Amino acid sequence: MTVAIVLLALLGSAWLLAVIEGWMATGRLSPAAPLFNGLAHLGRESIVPRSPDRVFFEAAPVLLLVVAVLGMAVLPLAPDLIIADLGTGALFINAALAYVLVAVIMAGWGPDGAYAMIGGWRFLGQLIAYSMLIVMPITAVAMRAESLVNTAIVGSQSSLWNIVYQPLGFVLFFIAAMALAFRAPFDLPTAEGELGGGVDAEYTGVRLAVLRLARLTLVVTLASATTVFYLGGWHGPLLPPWAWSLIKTLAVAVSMLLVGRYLPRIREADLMRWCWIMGIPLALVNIIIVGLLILVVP
Amino acid sequence: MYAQAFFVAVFGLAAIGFGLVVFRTSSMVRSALALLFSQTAVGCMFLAMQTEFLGVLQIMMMATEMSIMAIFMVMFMMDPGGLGGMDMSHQKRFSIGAGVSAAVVAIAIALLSDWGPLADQVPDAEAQTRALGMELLGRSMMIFETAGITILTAMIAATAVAIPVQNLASKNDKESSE
Amino acid sequence: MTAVLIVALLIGAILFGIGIYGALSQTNLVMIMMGVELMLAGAMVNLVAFWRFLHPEAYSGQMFVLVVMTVMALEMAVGFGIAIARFRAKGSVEMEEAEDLKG
Amino acid sequence: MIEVTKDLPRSADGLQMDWLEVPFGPVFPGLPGGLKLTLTLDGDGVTEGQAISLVGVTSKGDNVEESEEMDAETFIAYLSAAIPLAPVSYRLLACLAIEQAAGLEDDSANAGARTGALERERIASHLGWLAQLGRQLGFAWLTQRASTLQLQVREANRDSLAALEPALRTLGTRLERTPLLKSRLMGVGILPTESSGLRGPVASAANEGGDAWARLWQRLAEISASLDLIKSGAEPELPVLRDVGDVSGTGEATVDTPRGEARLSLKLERGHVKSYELDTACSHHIGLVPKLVEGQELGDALLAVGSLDLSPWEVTS
Repeated sequence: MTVAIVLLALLGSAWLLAVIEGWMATGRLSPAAPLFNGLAHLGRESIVPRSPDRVFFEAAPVLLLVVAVLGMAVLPLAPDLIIADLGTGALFINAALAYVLVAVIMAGWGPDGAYAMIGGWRFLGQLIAYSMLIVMPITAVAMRAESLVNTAIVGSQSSLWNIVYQPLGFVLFFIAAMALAFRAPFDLPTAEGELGGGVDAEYTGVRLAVLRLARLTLVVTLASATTVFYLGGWHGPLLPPWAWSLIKTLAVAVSMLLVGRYLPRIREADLMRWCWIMGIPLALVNIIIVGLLILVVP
Repeated sequence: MYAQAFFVAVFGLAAIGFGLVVFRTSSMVRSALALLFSQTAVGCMFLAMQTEFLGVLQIMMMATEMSIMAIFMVMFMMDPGGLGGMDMSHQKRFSIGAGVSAAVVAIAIALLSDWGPLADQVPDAEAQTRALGMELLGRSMMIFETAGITILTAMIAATAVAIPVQNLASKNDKESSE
Repeated sequence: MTAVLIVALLIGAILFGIGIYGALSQTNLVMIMMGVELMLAGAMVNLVAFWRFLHPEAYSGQMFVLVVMTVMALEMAVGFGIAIARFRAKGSVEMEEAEDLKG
Repeated sequence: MIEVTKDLPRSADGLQMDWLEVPFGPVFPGLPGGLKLTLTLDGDGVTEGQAISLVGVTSKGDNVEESEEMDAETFIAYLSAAIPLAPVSYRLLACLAIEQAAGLEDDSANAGARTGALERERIASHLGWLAQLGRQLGFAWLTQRASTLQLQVREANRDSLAALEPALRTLGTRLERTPLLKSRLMGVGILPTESSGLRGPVASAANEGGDAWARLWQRLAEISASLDLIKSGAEPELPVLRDVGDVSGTGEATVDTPRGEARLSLKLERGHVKSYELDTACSHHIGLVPKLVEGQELGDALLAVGSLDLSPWEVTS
């Protein structure tokens, strides 16, 4: 039952995101468009490139989708609305999201195309930049909660949300999450103007539909993680817990999409430089500040 | 208990299967990703053996490590796509002998030893994580810190070795030190 | 319980054997490192099994696994550093072509 | 393996790797359609590259008459249709050249309207370039904004241009305030002043640093200047050829098109264009591409090519 509810919430959020994305791009609010687009993809011919690594080519979109769903499985929507409240939930989400890289590399290598391959390996470089900024802010969050259990992490924010308690960590995590979801301005692996779609370029038909869905789901999962780690999860007045979770998740996801619209794509070298020269020291400072706060403030 | 044995065996077989694929496929990226899935299966075995923290950590670390492995494979192999069907191995018989005998010895020891009374219960994941943390920052702190320093040293050393040499003299030095 | 321990140990042993085979039979430095990784994985399986079934109260067992993971990362970092340097100098990381390293 | 790698080219980092020759275009989201860029890629870096146009106009027409009847009007229509990215400029160019060949005096009555049309096209063309830049950078807002404005400007009269003026002028402020944009464009595609064959905005930007950032600002400044010109000048009107009759003669004209100066010299025989010679800015700029992309990262190389605002239609062959 819980599984069904969470999956439905995930799918619904992905659909809403697709509607909002379409709205931002075309200025028309058409709730049925994602559905029709998806169906159209199913109807279209699914072209396979000339000499693909078939296993990777077929597996990559599915793996991406599975990873996004697995990440969502350990995030609570409400105190008891969680598929698996693991003892190491905050670590598990890292583990699941690490496979986004694997999926992108597979999608890049599989079709045997230059654009896709460059896109896939670009994402490896991007990982070197963002991965520390995912892990380190979560460390600080877990420090405050004194637990890796995600429900305990939300519980620790009942009086004060982490976005106030550790704003630095929130900013770093938000940026890193966008880089992880390879949304603009971090869409180096799929850069439309540079690689003509990159890892997406060779996918058509059903596979493209799965890939699109997987990418939207990934955004929802990351937004949900941001909500759980920094925005107090289900906490909020009046409305029921699950509603708060969904509202916050959608707000974060939409802001991720919005930020990308107003920024040009970042250079890979710049991303790497800023992440390592500024991001990681800042993340360490964040850990130290949180540690001091925990010790000083009872 | 049977369930545990079942899952350990299934993930173990997956690990072995992918481990074999590593050296049997000619495509280098496949080889690296097969190793990744082998390591992931090992991580799942940890989970099946109720060692959640280590299992999740293994699964997480290996994704990145093996992807980096994959790009180095593509860089440094003659035939990364495996389309040429080159044979990239030597001293095959000796290697098989060594591998089999090592495995047989280890299996024999595993089978013949008296393992004594075994523990039925372990603490749950949360308690384990807490206890491991206490261990890391208590009795084993020295080891933990040493490991950290070693990683830092290795990072610096690897970078120093990998960046291009500036002049011929230092290049010769490095070659001889290798 | 013994059955699970034995199964885990068998799998560890076989992984170790495959690792040895790979490390000895491959000619490419990167492939050799893969063999080493598999050997370490086999060792880790054993360590976890021992911790779980023999000494669940001693967390230095888990600590040991963490150290092995560190060693894996170290091996990768240093190995790739050497591979890059060697490839830059010689254009190859094949062991057959590394005669100059013979003492 | 030594045998395999010893002949491979060495990258900048000293590792011998396989290089890929990858085509970009003629239909590529980040480049103007019709332009084919062939880049040799070393991973994410470009080691060499060259650009050709697949749709260029012919620079020289000798004995045009033989193939088809080319009276003055047809020639004007032909030239402006051949260059769909700047039809008005080339229409004007053809008109001027033919009028000069016919020995007509400069027409002060029409000059204002013609300048207005030219400047309006300049604004529209630069807006189109901005939209292209946005597409290349994945900067959706810029693409949307610039292409909407471009559509409105193209057919606008003075009043509607005046209504659009605030939007056009704030575009610059807005871009200046966009984070990451400056660091993305600064130092990309540097063309020093002494580079040969620079014309138009690319030439003016060479004095300001000569990178893509300078070219962006040069184009924005030109949009502003054109707005001022139109405001003080006459209502923009499409250039129409004055009655030249069945005259003969030779004429030469120069028009500062949005992409730089274009020259046309032609020979008129009894009101028919006998031969012509066209010299456009883009045919010079396209030759700069190999030097611009060499040794750059892929994204920077494409940006550098994009910042030239190459119109493959204007590349003469």
